Amino acid sequence: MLKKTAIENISQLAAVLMEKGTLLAPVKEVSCHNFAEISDPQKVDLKFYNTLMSPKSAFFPHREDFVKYKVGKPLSEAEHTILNLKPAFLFGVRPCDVKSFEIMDIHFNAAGIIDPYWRARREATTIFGYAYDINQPVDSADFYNTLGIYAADPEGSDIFMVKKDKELLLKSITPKGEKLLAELSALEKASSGDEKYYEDYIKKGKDYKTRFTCVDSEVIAKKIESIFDNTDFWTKMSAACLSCGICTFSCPNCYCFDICDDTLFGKGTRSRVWDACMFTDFTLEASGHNPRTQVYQRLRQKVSHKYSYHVRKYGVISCVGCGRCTRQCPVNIDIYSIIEAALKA
Amino acid sequence: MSFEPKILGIACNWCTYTGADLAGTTRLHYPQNVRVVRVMCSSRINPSFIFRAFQLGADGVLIGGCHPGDCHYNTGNLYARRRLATTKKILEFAGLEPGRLRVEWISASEGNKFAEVVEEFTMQIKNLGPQSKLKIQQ
Amino acid sequence: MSRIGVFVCHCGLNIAKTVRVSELAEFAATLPDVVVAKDYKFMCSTPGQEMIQHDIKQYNLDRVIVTACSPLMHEKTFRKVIENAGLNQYLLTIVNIREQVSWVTTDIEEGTAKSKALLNGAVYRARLLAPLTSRVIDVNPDVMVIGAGIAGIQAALELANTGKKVYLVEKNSTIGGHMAQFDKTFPTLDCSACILTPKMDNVLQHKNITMLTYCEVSGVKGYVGNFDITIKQKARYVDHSKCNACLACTEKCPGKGVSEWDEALVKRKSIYIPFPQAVPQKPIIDRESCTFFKKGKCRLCEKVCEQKAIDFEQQDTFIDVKVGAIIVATGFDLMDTKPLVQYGYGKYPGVYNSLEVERLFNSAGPTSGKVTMRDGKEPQSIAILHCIGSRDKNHHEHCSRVCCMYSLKFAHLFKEKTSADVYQLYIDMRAAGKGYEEFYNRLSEENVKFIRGKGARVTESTEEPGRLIVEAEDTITSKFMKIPVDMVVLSPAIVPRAESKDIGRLLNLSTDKQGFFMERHPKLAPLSTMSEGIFIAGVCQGPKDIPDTVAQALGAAAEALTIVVNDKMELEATTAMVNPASCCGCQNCVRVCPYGAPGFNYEKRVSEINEALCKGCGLCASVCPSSAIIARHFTNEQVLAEMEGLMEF
Amino acid sequence: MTDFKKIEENLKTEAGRLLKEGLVTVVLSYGKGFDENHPMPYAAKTIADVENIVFNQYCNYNMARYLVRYPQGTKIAIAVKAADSRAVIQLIQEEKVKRENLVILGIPVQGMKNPKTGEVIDSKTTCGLYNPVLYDILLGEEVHGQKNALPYEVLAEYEAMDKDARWEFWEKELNKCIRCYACRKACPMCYCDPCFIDQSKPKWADKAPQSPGNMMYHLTRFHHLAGRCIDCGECSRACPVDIPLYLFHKKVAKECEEMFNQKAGMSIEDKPVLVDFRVEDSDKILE
Repeated sequence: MLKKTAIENISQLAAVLMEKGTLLAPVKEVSCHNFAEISDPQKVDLKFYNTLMSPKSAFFPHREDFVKYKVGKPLSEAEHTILNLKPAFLFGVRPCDVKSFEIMDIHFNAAGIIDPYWRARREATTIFGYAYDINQPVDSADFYNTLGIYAADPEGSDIFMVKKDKELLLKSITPKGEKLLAELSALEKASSGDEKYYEDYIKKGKDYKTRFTCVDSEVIAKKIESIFDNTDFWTKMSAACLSCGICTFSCPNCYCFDICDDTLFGKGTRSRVWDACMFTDFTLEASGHNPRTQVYQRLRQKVSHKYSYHVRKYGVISCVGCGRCTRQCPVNIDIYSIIEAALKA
Repeated sequence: MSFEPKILGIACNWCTYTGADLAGTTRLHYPQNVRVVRVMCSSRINPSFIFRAFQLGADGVLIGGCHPGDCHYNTGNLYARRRLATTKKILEFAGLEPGRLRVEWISASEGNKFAEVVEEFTMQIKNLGPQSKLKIQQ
Repeated sequence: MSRIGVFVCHCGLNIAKTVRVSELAEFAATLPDVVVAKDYKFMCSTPGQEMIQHDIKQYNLDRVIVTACSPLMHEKTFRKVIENAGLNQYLLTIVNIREQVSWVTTDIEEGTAKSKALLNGAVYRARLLAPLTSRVIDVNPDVMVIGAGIAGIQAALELANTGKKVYLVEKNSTIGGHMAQFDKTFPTLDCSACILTPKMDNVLQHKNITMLTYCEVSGVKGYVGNFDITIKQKARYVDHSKCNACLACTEKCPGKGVSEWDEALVKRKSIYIPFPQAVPQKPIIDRESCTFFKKGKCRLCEKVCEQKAIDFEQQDTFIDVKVGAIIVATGFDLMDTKPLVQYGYGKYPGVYNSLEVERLFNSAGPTSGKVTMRDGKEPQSIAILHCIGSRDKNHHEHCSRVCCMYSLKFAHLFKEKTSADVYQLYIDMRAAGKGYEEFYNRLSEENVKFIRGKGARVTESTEEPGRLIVEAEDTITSKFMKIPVDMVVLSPAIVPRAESKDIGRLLNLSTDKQGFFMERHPKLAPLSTMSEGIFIAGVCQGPKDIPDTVAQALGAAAEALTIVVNDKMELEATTAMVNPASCCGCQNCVRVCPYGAPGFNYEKRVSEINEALCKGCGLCASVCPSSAIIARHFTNEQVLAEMEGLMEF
Repeated sequence: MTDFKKIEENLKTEAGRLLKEGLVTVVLSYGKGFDENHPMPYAAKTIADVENIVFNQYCNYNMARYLVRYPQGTKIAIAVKAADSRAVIQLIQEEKVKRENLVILGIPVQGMKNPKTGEVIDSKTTCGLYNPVLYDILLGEEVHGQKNALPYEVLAEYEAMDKDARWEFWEKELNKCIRCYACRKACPMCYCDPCFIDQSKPKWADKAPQSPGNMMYHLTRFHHLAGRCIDCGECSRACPVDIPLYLFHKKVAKECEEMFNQKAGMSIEDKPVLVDFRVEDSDKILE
């Protein structure tokens, strides 16, 4: 099913979705866009390239409370956080970010460990993918093509959206999307011209080029493993790295967290809070020992995890080439360049 | 009910805490809003203690040390003076009422000054009303 | 999880009157980790202490909170109590609900509420306390006594007689202090010199006393048991190791200086000993008045000195000594009464202050003991004015304590030595000492005129030039009086020595409003100070008479002895330490520490604290940006937790 | 002013010479990034590395940040612009580096640009100086005749605000913080490892990016940098969510200068003001 709406009427669609549940969509902040829970439908803003932070927080919030307890009281009195979720709509997700959810599912929603919080949110959410605007220039930091993702990949979305001039075309991809789209009576029916435009757009998306290097996941995994001990290489790559956490926090695929107990006036909360392997205390052990004290070790870990260990363990690279880490890096460290260099090293 | 502020006092062991004891020994009555933490020297006060106190819901913070020149540790309060002055400027620029943090030099023999300062500061904080800016909302 | 016991003291009604103690104990029992909470009438009494010890065992307590009086009062007591029950003494927390709650409020609601908050803070803090081990240090067996008046002399002799080595430091060129200036002492009227000079000689002869006259303490480092003192030996320009005290030099000297000893009533030589019985009996040169120093020639003293002891090139030198304890006995000054223009001191030659009068009576004084005034005449009528500058809110609130008695003594001596009429103008006659009231009664019978009223003004008589008029209100008859007299004697306020401020600063002694050194506790530790190992005796602590001064000196000697009698001692364990894993190497601690305790290990790039030098102020911990410094017993966590507890309710 | 290309040439020449003569083992300057507009901080260690050195209008990094990374005693050449040189001075004061181990390559420059916004970096976000305060070799002509930039002018608007409005402003700004710590990591004076906020004993604040923790982190950091911040503005440029941290640092720097009569990073003889005191400091500063 394909439907459409004028972009200037997007707030009407937003209002309808808000009636049905929680709407998460890009809003304009001072100098960037970010996904946020919408309380005012007028705030939904699709004039963005990509959001500063990835949409992973929709399923994996920066802080997730698990248990509330009281100091000195038995464990049986502790309260576990139970999510009572309304249906949610994650609106305007770029194809590379949509892809990231699938990779993250491996960790939170696949055999082995099932994270009830991730799963509950994931299941409650309908994803509105949104193709990059192929009529605008690509950002120099992006390299999702390298990971086999294209500007207008509908895969993974429940509903996929492309921009047609001043209109937005919405195509249902999954049965969940189909059902929802059918319910959205505020939307107009698309014409056959729209159908064609949509199909062409998807095709043209393949020619909308980001940076690209031919990367075979097995090859790169092996290569990176082989240069593990090449300290010179990693030192050089990390010479500028400041060890801040912006690359990991903005990354759609980084999922490391820390379990924190915070108490105030005898009332405690146990929560999960994002952590970053670039922080010096990330690997600090209770004994005081820290196996990764050097910047190069930490950068090596990050790159190796995404491009080597993850491949070894799960068969896929844990990176979608969204370019956020490169764009946000205060010193312009570029993981794409590191991969290129690694292949040559 | 009228507003009864919670004030955190931090007093050095040698002067202000002893001075506060003297106020008691001489049975000077003053408002009971200040709860005193004893530290060895006013210089022990880490600026973060003060930020934390306000986060914990203190409506005011009163710091007492020896008079400059009379520090039990020679120069502790001279460092404290600079550090606390800077803390005050920071809180002020953040938008907290500057009157919520007060530093007083009260010697071991100034029980009456301790009582007076507590009385005055409590009034001042009552006039400022509850501190809700930094207080953690539970 | 801790097991905390809370023990709430009623202190009779001292606490229980304005704090509901049983409610406080019930409240404590509801707090997490508190396994037992009790209240009791007197927690510091033997049954109270035994209850705590019993409960420590019965409930297997690992933290004890005593909610009672100030920690400055009984922290040590209760530390002992829990230690004897097998708990580390630093696992005790005292909640001060007496001095800082019950005594400062009349409202039981307020008192109870604040006590709960304070107690809650203590529970938060107690959980995080750690057992600490006291440091044991070597103790230097020697003692330094600063000031060689009667207090210093007595303390020094007492200690020396026990076999301890004493350094007796005196800023003047002789020991003796004010007492050596007096003629008679009240109330017995025995001669001051007769009882003092034998002691001075004892000091000189004592093998255990190193007398350091004409010296000043210029630097103090270290701590109890191990003080490092730097003493400045001021240049005497006479080599005392050569001088044989023939005093030929003083005879020949043409220079004229002002005799400090005789309160500037006469001149003395420029090379001089202050008074005939001075100890040491060796002269010094007063640079200010010496002809050679002023004009570049003379050197008569050098010519007559057979010992070749005169040394015009002599410089100030510095002596370093190490001691285990210090007694401060720096004495007093009389308040300068010149600014009190209403009394005409310094303006009318007939107005004297009390020390000047002491010298007039003294047979070794400027008038050889004859009471004659500056004009050489014997006074026919004398007014003695009490409380000049003391008991006076405009100047010194305190009572100088000895003026009433010495004024009576003066009256007696005036009667004895002159035929003058003597008036006493007093506010109250304070004669609370052994034999004092009797002395007062005796004087009442000696035809001395007592007028209850403070001297208000001294003016010059317009009718009889040179005669003075004392104005006062007789508060018994409510009559305003004008008394014509020849001589007025002022009894100025007794104030601390001007230099005591510097000494206080060097030794970290607090002073009270008047500048007298503060004792650790006004009743229970009157000779100790807040600085461990430093004791005070005599008038530097507050005005007192000779018997009290001597008693304090003996007490201070005993206190000092309790320290130096042992070769080891325990120090508070509340020092700071560096967690090297967190140290960022900024060296802030090294920069700020007044004691040089932190040092930087350049190899490891971290700071390290020499705990022997650390006094536990915690400054380093607060300037440490990475929270690497742990100020034991006042750690960041402990302070933050206590704050949280205090702010909860 | 000497143009960027010329400065780049001079930088390469001096770097090459210093490395060749063995006077230094590393030259801290700027190098190629993934494209022209994205240069990176660069550590040249060999003569071959010198070719990678670049200097253009986007080379705004404060290289002093990297000094503490090298073991004590390493002979380092460092390229510094005006504010950067103040950071070097401050680090010398704090004994994190020794003057004799440094060859300071001064760059007098104006018109540097923020690569994210394209805005010219001026006294609004930095100390406004054009010429390095301390250097051994100057890589261009000193900039003169420029309008005297006043670094604290930008504060007037905020100082004039009502305190409640100012609180609202800062609460909103600081609550944006995602606790990535790029600010402290870009800061040349934030060399603590661990930072107080990473401590678990005590845990000064929550790790989550929420108001209490954010406030504790930033207010304390402002205090830690009081009298030490040299106003290079790198914290604000590193911040992914554009918190105007420079404003607060400027305010604290201004207050410290007024109270203690000393400007951070101007003389290697100075002592950081908050680990120093003067007996004659006035109690007025506490009012």
